[in-house]
Amino acid sequence: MSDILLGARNVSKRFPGVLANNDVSVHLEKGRILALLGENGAGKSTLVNILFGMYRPDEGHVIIKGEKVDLRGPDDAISRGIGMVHQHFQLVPPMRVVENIVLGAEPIRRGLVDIAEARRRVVELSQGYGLEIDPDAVVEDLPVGMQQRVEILKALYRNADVLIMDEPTGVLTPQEADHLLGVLRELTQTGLGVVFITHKLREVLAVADDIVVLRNGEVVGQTTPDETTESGLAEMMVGRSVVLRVEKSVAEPGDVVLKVDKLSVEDDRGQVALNEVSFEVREGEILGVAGVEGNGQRELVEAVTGLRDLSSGAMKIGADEFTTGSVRQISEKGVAHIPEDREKHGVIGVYSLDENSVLNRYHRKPFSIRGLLRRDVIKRHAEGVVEEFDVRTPSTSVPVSSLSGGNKQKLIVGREFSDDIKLLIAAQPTRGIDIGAIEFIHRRILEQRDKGAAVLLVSAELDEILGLSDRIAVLYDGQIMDVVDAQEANREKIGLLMAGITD
Amino acid sequence: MTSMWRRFLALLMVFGLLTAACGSDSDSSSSSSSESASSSSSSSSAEEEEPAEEFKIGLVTDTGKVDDKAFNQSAWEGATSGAAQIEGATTDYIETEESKDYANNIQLFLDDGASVIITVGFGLGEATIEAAKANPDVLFIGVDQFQGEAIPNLAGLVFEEAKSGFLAGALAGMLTKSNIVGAVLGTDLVPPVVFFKEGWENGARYTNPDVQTISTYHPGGLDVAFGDPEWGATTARQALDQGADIIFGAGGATGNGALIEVATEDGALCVGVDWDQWGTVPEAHPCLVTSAMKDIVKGVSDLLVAAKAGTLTGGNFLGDVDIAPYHDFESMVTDEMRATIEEVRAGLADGSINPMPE
Amino acid sequence: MSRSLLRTISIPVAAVVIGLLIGAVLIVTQDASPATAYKALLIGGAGDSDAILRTLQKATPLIFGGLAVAFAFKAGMFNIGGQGQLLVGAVFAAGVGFGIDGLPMVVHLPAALLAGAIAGAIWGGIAGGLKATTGAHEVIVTIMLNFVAGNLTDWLAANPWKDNSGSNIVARTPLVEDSAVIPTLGAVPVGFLLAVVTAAICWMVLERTTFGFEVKSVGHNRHAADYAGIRVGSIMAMTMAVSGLLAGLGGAVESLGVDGRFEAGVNVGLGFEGITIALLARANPLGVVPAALLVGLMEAGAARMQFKSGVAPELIDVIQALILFLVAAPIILRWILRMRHDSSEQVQLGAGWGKS
Amino acid sequence: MGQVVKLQQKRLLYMGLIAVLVLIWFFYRANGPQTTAVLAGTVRAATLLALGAMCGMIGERSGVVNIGIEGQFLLSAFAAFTIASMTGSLFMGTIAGVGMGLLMGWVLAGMAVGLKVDQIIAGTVLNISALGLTSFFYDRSRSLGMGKYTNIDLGPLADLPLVGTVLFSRPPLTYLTMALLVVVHIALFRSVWGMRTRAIGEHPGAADTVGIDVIKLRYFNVTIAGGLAGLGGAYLALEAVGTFSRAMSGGRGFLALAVMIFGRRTPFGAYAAALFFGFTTALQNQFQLNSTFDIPPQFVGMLPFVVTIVVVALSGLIGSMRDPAALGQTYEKG
Repeated sequence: MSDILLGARNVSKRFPGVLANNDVSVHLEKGRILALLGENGAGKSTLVNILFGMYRPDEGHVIIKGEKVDLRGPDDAISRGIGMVHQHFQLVPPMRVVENIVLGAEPIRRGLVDIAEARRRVVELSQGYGLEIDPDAVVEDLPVGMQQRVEILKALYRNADVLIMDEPTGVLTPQEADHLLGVLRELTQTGLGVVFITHKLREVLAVADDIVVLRNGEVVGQTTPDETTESGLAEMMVGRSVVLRVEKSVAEPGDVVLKVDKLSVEDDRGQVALNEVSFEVREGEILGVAGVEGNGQRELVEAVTGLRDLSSGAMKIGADEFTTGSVRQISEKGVAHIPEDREKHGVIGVYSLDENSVLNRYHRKPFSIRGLLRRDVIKRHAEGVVEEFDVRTPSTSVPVSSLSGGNKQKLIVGREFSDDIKLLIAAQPTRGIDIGAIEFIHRRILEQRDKGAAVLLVSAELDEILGLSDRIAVLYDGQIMDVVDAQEANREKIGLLMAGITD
Repeated sequence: MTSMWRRFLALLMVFGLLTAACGSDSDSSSSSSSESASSSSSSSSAEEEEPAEEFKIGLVTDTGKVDDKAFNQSAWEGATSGAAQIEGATTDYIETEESKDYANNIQLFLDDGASVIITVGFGLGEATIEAAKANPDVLFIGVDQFQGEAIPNLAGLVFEEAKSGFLAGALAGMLTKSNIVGAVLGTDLVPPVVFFKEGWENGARYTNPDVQTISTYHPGGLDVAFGDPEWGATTARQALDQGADIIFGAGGATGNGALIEVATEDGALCVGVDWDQWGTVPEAHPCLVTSAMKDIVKGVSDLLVAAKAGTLTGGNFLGDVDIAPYHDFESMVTDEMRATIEEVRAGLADGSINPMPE
Repeated sequence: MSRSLLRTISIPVAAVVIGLLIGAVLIVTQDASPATAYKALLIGGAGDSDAILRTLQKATPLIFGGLAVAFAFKAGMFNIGGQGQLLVGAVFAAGVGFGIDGLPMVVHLPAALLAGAIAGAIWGGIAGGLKATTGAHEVIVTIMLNFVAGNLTDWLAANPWKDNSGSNIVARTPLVEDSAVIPTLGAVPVGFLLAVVTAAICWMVLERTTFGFEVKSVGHNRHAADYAGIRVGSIMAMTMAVSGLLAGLGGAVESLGVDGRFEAGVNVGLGFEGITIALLARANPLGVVPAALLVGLMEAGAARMQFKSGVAPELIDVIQALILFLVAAPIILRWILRMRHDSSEQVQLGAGWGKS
Repeated sequence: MGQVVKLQQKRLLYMGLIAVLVLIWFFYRANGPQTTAVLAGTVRAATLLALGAMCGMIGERSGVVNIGIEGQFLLSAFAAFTIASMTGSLFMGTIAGVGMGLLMGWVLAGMAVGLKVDQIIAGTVLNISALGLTSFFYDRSRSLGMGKYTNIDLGPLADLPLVGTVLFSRPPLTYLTMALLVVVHIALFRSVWGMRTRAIGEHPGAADTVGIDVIKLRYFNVTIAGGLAGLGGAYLALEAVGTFSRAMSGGRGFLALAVMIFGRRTPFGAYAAALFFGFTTALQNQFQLNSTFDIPPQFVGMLPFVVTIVVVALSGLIGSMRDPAALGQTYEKG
């Protein structure tokens, strides 16, 4: 008991309509790494937010250093030595590294922030732990890996005894991820405890001392890496045996559908995001684009779908050439687009399923004639999509915001697949949805390929890329490092390319 | 749902009760309160013993308030002072919120059986003419309303602002030491302001050929030109900073802002407008040497007495224009200056001096 | 359906009732009787056919102004420039109204209305176009354009288009030709009917057309609209132009139907009241009509209220502010009325000066 | 990379500053009194805009848009005037003005932060309420018997040519405003409060995770900022004008917003922008005083507003300015 650095005892937490945590108990001991494993929606985030004082448990309590505590907020948790690195970095982008690290616990001299002292402490800390960083760099100019380092330093600056890492490797190359796992391992040597949240089985087995698996808000298993295997963990996570590999036939590529030639694009801040990228996608094949996020994938998808202007180069869809972006012209060529951020781009939350089912087709017959919408036709269409793509909803008249992430995604996929498509651009098509929905969407994408569509699949999940693609292009720093055949690809090879290393 | 509606109904009932409770005596209170609005200022006190035939005087302001320290207020004071000379007279006013309501507000007095209706400002000119034509039994007095064709029951009280401005300018021309006089004005969209300005500049040049006149109109639209004292003050200061030592502030709150600003400058003088602003802008006492007046109070009061006597005829009545007393600055105005002013006054009266040549 | 309708109107109705109650307290502080005052207000606004005519006349520009603001709301934009758009609409409608003669009414009146509408559309379109091309925030630009429009229309009325007939010294245009005057049917001005029809058309456009779908999509989620192939910039520019058109039409109806001409300074503040109306109507074009009627009635009756009870007409402004406050913050009313939460209650503009 | 741009911008700034000073010297040699008058008018017109801009800036830096500055000016001017005339003390009036500003700031915070009313609507409510309340309660018989704040000469500095009149012979609230520019600058960019304020405007979630109470800080900031607008109202009634009149703020609260944006939400930038707009006003007055052009005043009067539109459009095009990321958004925990 007294060795427990951080723990939850019989914790339950309810949200309207959901029991997010049900009688959950976990504990972390000094110098150990506890992995919390579970699908999206299994209750990991809720549990972590309770441990960090963001939520209050409805029942049960949190234990810190062997004592029952009633956390009043994150500041309370921080002052008790809990540090957290959030999945979405909690950094203020236009502020400097040193300011971000000391924010909320600033050294003060004569009433003002003592930046010199802050800088001194940050340098001392970063050297002490071997986490080198330029304290005066502006955070938004830093690569993602460095931003994560700032987050870790932020926790260490506050004398954290426990580091909670929420999905820390999603934004890293496999090599960077391995490095991070090494860093965490080293940190535990100094007595630090780490809570490591992930849905990646491989990492769990590689780094954890203890493993807790959550499903539907409950603890469904406690184990250690020695006692289990990847498939064992997967079964615990999902509650049934799962096929980890997607079954697929051999591709039969046809004519070139999408041809991208020396394409250059700028990002929102006017920096070069894609630098003379060239590739092509053929009928009946899936070209996977791998890479650590932020290396130009988003800009690539936006350029190809017409959301972003090209700064130079050309692209051809079928026989038509495009140089300036026009979403509508491109989509009229039979291009479907599953957007990366479904809340931001894919749906309009206050709109009904009806309206969302024609979000980018409302202007066409039969949904409207001479500028007038035909509500009845739209409704029938929506009902068809809901039926065919198994969207769980009480009615098509309810606002889409009431659906779960997986159902929203199925609606989007259904909408995009309801036409004959020549080219499918799928960006992170399974992000943040449950395994059942993932399998469903994967099957549908393969179906489209087999029907002869060309598919450009962009994903940060290397497993997804490796599982679905026929060929794999790796983006690094706005350039394609290489395009490899899926048969010749493996995790290590792609990982090196993702880090920008070529032989 | 039900609990919500219960609450809602309760609220409605509270409101209804309130209405009912006060409503029982609503008729009496309506008349008494309308009287209370007027009795405070009317003459009802003195000759109440003999309830002679009622002589209701109604006043409709231009957009603005009856205590605006400007022409609405002077017309109102004229109405009350006229009423004081008339047995059984009552006065009441309506403040116009929006210029589209002129006709409606006149109609309210007509419905109330008013004997005389005073409308203030040239903006009401048209509405007044229409009402006068439609109601030949009621007398109308239109302040600042020039009558193109005479209507028997409508008297237009008009003023030659240029003469008033000329007199003030003539005094300023003699008082200035720097030979620079400034004017901070409402807007050139309103002709009386232009007349004041032209008269002021010509008057100053009449007594002082070397004088430099610097004048500025408010640059904004009609909706802000008379209500921007900050601009008036800043502009007055700008004129002072480049040597002006007498400033004429003409344009409602905008002009008043100028006067108050000049008051903070040692040795500088200011000139008010419309009526003796000594009484309305006490903040300007340190500088207020005089005001370019048009005597609306006397004009309205005289016309009311004439109306009661049955001698009021249609057409235009020229009200008095003059400059106000010098108050604290009596000693500053020398006998020589006074003589010149008298000379100018006479010249303006007999037409030998034209305040606005061209 | 009726249930949701009840819910929709319960907030504004409650706001009005509470606003009037607080107004009653203010009346008491002025040593007057609320019953007398409100009775006079009601009679002044709806007591006879003249009063009703006045109320409808007052409500007409409020409907147009409210529609202008509400329409822009739908695309997530805030048109605070109704005043300027109304002024240019009023002056150009009057310009066509008096400047051309010899046309039959069926040509002249629509032409004059159109002139006002187009002037308003251009004035609003400037703000929308700048927003779409440079990211200049429409709130700042429309505020500035209000000042510019005030000066411009004053100058037109005082100089090139001034009425030089007779003894006129006022900065105003000549009366419009009879063929450009909007008639009145009994107690109902045709301009009011036009406003009601316009409100219905606005509703139709927003709910039943692809353009309306695009406008609302931009308003709800600009990024998703972009993804759906909607040209967000041009929709924003067009929305502001439509918004300006509505306000300009309001000005045109005012010149052609109420004043008979354009006169400097007589339309002060009319454009701003559209904001109150739109919020009271929760940005619903159909709700704009009753909201405008309510405010129009209060304004039409204010003078009688002062006449009968001595209460200053500014009380109406205070009550309006109170109602606006209560409608904008429905949580206060919910707390008072113990109503359940309804997320659709809050009007959100997605504020900020952002360019995205 | 960003450093180079910054250096270039700095160099440009200094060059511009020197050019302006040279121009001023040139004009001063040509016509001393007029140059002095125009510049003094410039500084004077800038004071209110600077106070309003600082109010808006503190709000926006913390993520809250405030378009109610106009109403805050007006109601604070009313309170300042009323109390000053009742007590006979300008100081008490100033305190009352600031107090009313704080109160209105708190109300705005209550609506926009607490009740999560759309921020633009909340500001509009303030504006409309202020106009109605001041008209309804204004008692015209009041006046400031003791006069308004007058100039205080700063010793021998006030006798210097040009700058003596323009900068060192000013009334007290103007000096206070200049001092506040420095104070707000230091507070915003050097103090703990400023760092946290900027953080909650950019990324309230991040601030929350390090234990900063976003809601509380926004409440505090919007309220304090209201105090600055309240000082602006007191300045308007007790120093600039010396009385109260209906709608006397005349749209300056909105101009202050434009000034704030043009000044990139920094106190000195805003002051520079305020001086620029003050200059356009003083210049158009001077054109009229000198009868320089024979253009109707209506057209000269458009100058400041047209310039604002051009500037706002241009600064959007150049893309030099970026809004705080969380501007206009309500913050919900978790």
